[in-house]
Amino acid sequence: MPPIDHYIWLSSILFSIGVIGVLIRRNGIVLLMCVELMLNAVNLLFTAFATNFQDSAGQVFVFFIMVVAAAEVAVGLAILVMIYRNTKSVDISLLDKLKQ
Amino acid sequence: MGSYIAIALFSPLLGFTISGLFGRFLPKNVTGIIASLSVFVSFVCSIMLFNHLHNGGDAVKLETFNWIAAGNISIDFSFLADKLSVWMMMIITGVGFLIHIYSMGYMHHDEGFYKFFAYLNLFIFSMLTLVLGANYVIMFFGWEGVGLCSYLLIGFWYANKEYGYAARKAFIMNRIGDLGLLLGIFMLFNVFGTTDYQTVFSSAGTANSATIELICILLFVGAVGKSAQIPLFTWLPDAMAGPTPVSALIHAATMVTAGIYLVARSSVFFVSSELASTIVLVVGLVTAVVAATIGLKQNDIKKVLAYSTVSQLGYMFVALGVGAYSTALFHVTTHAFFKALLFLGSGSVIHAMSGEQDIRFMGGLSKKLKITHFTFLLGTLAIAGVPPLAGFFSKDEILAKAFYGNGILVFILLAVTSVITAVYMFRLYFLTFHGEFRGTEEQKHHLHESPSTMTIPLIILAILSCVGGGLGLSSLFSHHHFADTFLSSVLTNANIPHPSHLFEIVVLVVSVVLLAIIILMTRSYYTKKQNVPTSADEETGFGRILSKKYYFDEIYKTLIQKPIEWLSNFAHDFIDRKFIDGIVNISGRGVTVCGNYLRRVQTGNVEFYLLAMVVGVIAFLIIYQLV
Amino acid sequence: MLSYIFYILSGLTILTAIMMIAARNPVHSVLYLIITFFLISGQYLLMNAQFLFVVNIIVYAGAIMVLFLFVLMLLNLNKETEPQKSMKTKLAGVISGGLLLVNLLGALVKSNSSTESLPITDVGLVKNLGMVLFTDFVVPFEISSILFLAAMVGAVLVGKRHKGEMEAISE
Amino acid sequence: MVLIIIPFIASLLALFFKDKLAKVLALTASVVQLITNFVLLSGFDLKANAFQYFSSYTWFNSLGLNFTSGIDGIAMVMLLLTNLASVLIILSSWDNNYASMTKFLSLVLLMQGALNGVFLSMNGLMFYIFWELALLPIYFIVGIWGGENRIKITFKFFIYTFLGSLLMLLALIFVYLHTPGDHSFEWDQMIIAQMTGWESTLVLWAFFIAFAIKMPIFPFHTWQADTYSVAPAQGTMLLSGIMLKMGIFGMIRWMYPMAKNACGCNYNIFIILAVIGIIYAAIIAIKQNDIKRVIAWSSVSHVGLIAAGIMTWNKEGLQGGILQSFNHGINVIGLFFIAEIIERRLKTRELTQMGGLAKYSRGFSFLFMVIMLGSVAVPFTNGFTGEFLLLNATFNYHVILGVVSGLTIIFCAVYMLRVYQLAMFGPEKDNGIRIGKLSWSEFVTLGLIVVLVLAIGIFPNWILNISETSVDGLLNIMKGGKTL
Repeated sequence: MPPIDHYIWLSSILFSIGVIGVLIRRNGIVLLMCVELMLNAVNLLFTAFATNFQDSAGQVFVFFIMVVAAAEVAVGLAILVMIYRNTKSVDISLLDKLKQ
Repeated sequence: MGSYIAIALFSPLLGFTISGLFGRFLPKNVTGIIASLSVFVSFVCSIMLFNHLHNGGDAVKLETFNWIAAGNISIDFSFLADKLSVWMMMIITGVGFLIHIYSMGYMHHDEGFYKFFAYLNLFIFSMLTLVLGANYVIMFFGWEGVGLCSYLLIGFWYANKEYGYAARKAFIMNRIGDLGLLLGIFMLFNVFGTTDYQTVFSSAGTANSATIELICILLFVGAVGKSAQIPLFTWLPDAMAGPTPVSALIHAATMVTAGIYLVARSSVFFVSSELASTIVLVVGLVTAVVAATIGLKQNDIKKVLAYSTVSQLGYMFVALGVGAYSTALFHVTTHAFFKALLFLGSGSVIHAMSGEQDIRFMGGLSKKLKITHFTFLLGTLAIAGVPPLAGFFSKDEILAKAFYGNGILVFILLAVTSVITAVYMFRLYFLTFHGEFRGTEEQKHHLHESPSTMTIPLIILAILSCVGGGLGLSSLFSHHHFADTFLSSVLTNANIPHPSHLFEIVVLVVSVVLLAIIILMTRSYYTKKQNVPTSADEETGFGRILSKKYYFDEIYKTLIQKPIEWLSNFAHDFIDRKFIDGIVNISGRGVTVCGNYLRRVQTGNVEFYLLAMVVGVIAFLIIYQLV
Repeated sequence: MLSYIFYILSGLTILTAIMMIAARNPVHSVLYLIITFFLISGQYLLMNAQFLFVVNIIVYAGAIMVLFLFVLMLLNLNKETEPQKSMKTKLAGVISGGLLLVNLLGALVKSNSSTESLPITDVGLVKNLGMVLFTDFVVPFEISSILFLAAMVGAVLVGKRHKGEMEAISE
Repeated sequence: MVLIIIPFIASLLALFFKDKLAKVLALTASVVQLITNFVLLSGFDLKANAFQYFSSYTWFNSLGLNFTSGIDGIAMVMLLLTNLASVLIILSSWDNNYASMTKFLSLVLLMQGALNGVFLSMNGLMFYIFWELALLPIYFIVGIWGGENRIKITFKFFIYTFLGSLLMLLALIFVYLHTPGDHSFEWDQMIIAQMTGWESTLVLWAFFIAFAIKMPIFPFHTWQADTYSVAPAQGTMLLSGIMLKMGIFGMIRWMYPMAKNACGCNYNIFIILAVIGIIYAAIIAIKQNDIKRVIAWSSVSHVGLIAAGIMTWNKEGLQGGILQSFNHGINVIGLFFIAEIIERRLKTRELTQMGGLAKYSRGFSFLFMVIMLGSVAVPFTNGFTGEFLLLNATFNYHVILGVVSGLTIIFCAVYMLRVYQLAMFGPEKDNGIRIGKLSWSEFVTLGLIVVLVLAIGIFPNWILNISETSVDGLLNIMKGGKTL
C-alpha cells in the first residue's frame, strides 16, 4: 500500500484540477461537475485518513458529504434549468445581475 | 446672643418671602411696612449686638449646620458677629431701614412695588450674610447674593433695553472680581485647609509671605470688582439705571463698600504684605483721581453722584493701602450717611421733576423743594469736607494717615481730589437748586415737595451727616476716637503716628479757605452767570475726554468685547464647522471615495468572483505558510 | 503489488479529470467525470472501504451523473456550443489552480511526511460502518433525510414554471 | 434589578395604550421607579464601602457575561438622577402631542431602563450591552420626532457614539484578556487585571475617547450642539440630563480603576482638553442665537469642568464632579424645558425674536431666573457647590488651569444673562404672543426643578454623603496604581 502522502498528493491534484475547471469553463453544468470533482477529491482524502487512523468516523463523513452533494446537485441543477429558461443559456458569464 | 444674629438674618429673609410670594395680594402700604419692619427688626438686633460688644462682650458666633463637606473641604454655615461685622451691620440695617421707608414713597406708583421690596429685603439679607459670615465662603455667598440683587434691581425696569444691559454689565464685571475672590479662597483652602476667620487669622503667621501676598492680591481683585475700582469701575455709573433708592442703598452706602469690608476683614494679611498694600493704595488713588475728574463733566445728577461714589471708594482704598483700616471704615460710615442722603435727595429731585435726571434742565428748585434742598446742601457740604460735618473728619483722617503713612505725593493727590470733589459737588448743587428753572413748563407746574415718607429719611440722614463725624473726632478736638477704639481689636492697623496738632490746624484752615473760594466761584459761575454745561459731544479738548469718561467703555469694547465676539464666531464657524467637522467629514468622504473605486471591483461577474476567491485562498495559504 | 494498482489508478484518474475539464462537449465532460468517479471508487476498494465503493458508484456515477446527463440532454446542450473563454482568462485560471496545488503540496512537504504504507483495516466494511452509522451517527443520519426532503422541495419549487414566465421568455 | 425591570415592562405596556392613558402609565411607572429608588436609598448603608444590593446571575457563561449588578454610592447618585429626571422628562411631555405619543413614551421608558442598567452593571460586557441599548431609543427619538435635518444629524451622532462604543468594547475585551485566572468580565476581576503601563495607557485612551464622545469633551463635541438643537425637547433632556452622565460615570467607575497603571501624565492631557473645552464652548455660547444651542454649548462648558474636576483625581474633585453631574442634570433639563415652553408659545427658538416675555409671566420668569442662576452657580443654588469643589480641585491641581477654568464663571454669567435678558427683558415684541399662564404640568415640572435647585444648593451634603464612602474606596483602589 502507498503511504498517506501519496493520497494527499492525488487528492490535491484532483482538487486543483477541479478548481482550474471552475475557473476556465463557462458552462454552468460543467462548473457543477467540477465542484463534484473537488468534493470527490476531499472524499478520497477523508477515506485515506480514515484508513490510516483506522477510524470509521472519516468514512461516515464521506457518506454525509455524498448526501449533501446529492442534495446540492439536485438544487443546483434546478437553478440551472431555471437560468436556462430565462436566458436560453447556461453561460455563467451572462450572469452579471449581481452588480445591481 | 446668637439668636440675635439669627433674627437679624431671618427677618429680612422672611420679609422677602412674604413680599415676594404674597405681595401681589397685599395692599402696597402693607407690603412696604412689612418690608421696612423686617429691616427694623434687624436693626434692633444689631443695636443689641453692638451694645453687647461695646460693653466688652465676646464676639458672638452662631453655628447652624455643615454646608459643604468633601474631602479636606468642610464649610460650616456659621456666622460671626464681631465688632467689624456689627459695625457694618449697623450701617446696613440703619441706612437700609431709612431707605426702605423712603422707597415706600418713591416707588408708590410703580406696578412692581412688591417685587421691589422683595428684592430690597433679599439684598439686606445677602448683605448681612456677607458681613456676618464666619468664613470666607459664607462671605462669598453673601457677596454673590448682593451681586445678584444688584443685578435684579438695576434691571428693575426691565422693559428698557439699556437698563438690562447696565444690569448685565454690573453682574459680569462683578463676576470678574468674584473669580479673583474665589481663587483667593481656593488659595486659603490650599494654605490653611479652612477659611474660617478665626482659624485662618490666628495661623496667618505660619504661611510664607509670598503666598500671603498672592492671596491678598486675589482678594483685592474681588474687592476691585465689587467696589468699582479701576479697571472694573465702569459698571457703577451705568448701574444708576436702577431706581434711586437702590442707587442709594446698594451703589453708595452698602454693597460697594463690601470690598472695603473684605480688605479690612483680611487686614491681618494685608498688613504684612507690602506689595498687595501698595497695589491697593495705587489703585485706590488712581480711581479717586480719575473718577473725580470724570465727575466734573457729567450732566446726569445720578451719574455725578456715582462718580463721586467711585472716587470716595478710592479714598477708602487709599486708607486701606496705607494700613489705616479703621479710618477706612470710619469713612465708609460717614460716606454711607452723606452719600445715601445725596442720592435720596437726588431721588426726591427726580421725583419732583417727573423722572428728569439731566441737571441742565433743572435749576432753581430750592424754592419748591425746601426740605430736599436743605438736606441736599448739608450732604454737599459734608462730602466736600466742610467742618464740622461728618465728611470733614473722615477725609481729614485719611489725608493725615496718607501723609504720615505714605508721604507727600499721595497726600497732595488726595488733597487735589478733595478740591475737585468740592468743585463738582457744588456745581451740581448750584445747577440743580439755584438759578432759573430750565425745564419745560409742564415740569415747572408739576414741581412739588416729596411726601413725608421721603423727607423724613432725608432729615434723619442729614442729621447723621452732620454729627457722624463724632464717631471719629480727630485728636485736635477730642482724645477719644470712637471708631478707632471700637474697631482696633478686630483690625490690625498699621502703626501710623498720630498727626501733630499743627498739621491738623493747617489742614483745617486751608480746607476751610479753599472751600469758601470754591463755593463762591462755582456760585458765581453757575448761578450768577447762568452758565449751563454743554452736552458731551460739544465738548472740546480735555473736557471731551472727561465727559466721555476717558473712553473706558470704548476701550473695553474694542479690547475685550470685540475680540471675544470675533473669537466666538471664529471658533464656531471655523474651528468647529470647518476644522473638526472637516476632519469628521474627510473620514466620511474618504470612505465614499474608496467605495467608488472599490465598486468597480464588483463587476457582478460570477467568474470574476470565483477567481478572486481562489486568489484570496491562495494568498491566505501563502501567508499562512510563510508565517 | 497494491501500490502499483494505486499508481495506475491515480494516473488514470488525473488524466480523465483533465480530460473532463478540457473536453469541449459537455456530454463528453460528463462521461469523463463518470470514468473519474469509477476510478476513485477503485481507490476506495483498494483501501478496503467497500461500503463507500458501492455508494460512490451508485450515488455518484449512477445517480448524480445521470442527472447531469439528463439535464444536458433536456437542455439540448450536447454540442460544442459552449462559448470559450479567452486564452488570458484560461491562463489565469490554470495559473491560479497551479498555485493552489503548489501551495497545498508545499504544506505537505513542510510537514513530516511519512513513508509508512496505509494499514489494511476493515472499518470500511458495510457491517462495521453500518454499526457506526446507526449508533453514533444516527441523529445526523436521520436529519440528512430532512435535508433531502428540503432539497427536493426546493428543486421542485425552483424548477417549476411560474405564471407569466412565458411572456418573459418571449420578450 | 427591579429598577431595570419596571421601565422595560412599562415600556412594553405603554405600547398597548392610547395616548392619554400611555402618559398616565408612563408617569406612574416613572414615579414608582423613583419611589423604588428611594426605598433602595433608605436601605442603603452610607458608611459601607461595598457594592450593595449585589446580585449575580449567570447568563452566557462562555462569554463571561453575567448579569451582575450592585450599587455603590456613586451609582446611587446617578440612579437617583436618572429616575428623578425621568419623572421630570415624562411630566414635561404631558403637553406635547407628538405623532404616536405611545411609542415615544415607550422609548423614553426603555431608555430609562437601559440607563439604570448602565449604572447598575458590575460586569463589563453587561455594561457595554446596556450602554448600547441606551443608545437605540435616543436614536429613534431624535430620528423620528426631531426637527429639520434630523436624519443627517442623527447619523452623525450615531457614527460618533458608535466609534466611541467600539473603542470601549475593544478596551473591555483587552482588559478581559488580562484578567487573572479564568478570564472574567466581572468588575472586581477587571480592576485587578495585570497590565503593563503601556497597555494601561492604551486602555485609558480607548476608554477616554469613548467617554469623551459621550460627554462630550473638546474636540469630540461637534455632534452635540446639532443633535441637541434638532432633537425634540425630551430627547435633548435625556441626552444632556442623563446620557451624558453615562460618560462621567464610565470614567469614574470603569476608566480609572482599569487603567490605573497608566501614566498620570495622560490625565494632564485630558484635563487640558477639558479646560480648553470649557472656555471654547463658553465663548461660542456667547454668540449663539438659538436658545437651545446656547444651552447646548453651555452644557459642553459645564461638562468640561466636571471632567476636569474628576480627572484631577482628588477627593474634592470627584465629589464635586458627582454632585455637579447631578446638578447639571437637573439644571439642564430645566433650561431645555424652558426653551421648549418658549418654543411652544412663540414657535421659534431665535433669541432675536423674543423679548419682554417677563411682563406677562411673572411666575415663569421667576422659575426661569432660579434655574438660570443655578446654572450660573450663584451660591445657594445647586450649581455653586459643585463648581466650587470642582474649581478648587482644578486650582489645586494646577494654578493656571484653575484660573482658566475659573473664567467659566464669568463667561457663564455672560451667556446665560444674555439669554435671559434677550428673552425676558427689553420691550415687548409687537407680535402679541405671550407666555401667559403655565399649564399645571409645566408648572409642576419647573417647580420641582426649582425646589431641587434650591434644596441641593442649601444641603449639598445630602448628595455628597451618599457618594463619599465610595469615593474613598475608589481612591484606595487607585492608590495601588501608578497614577498617584
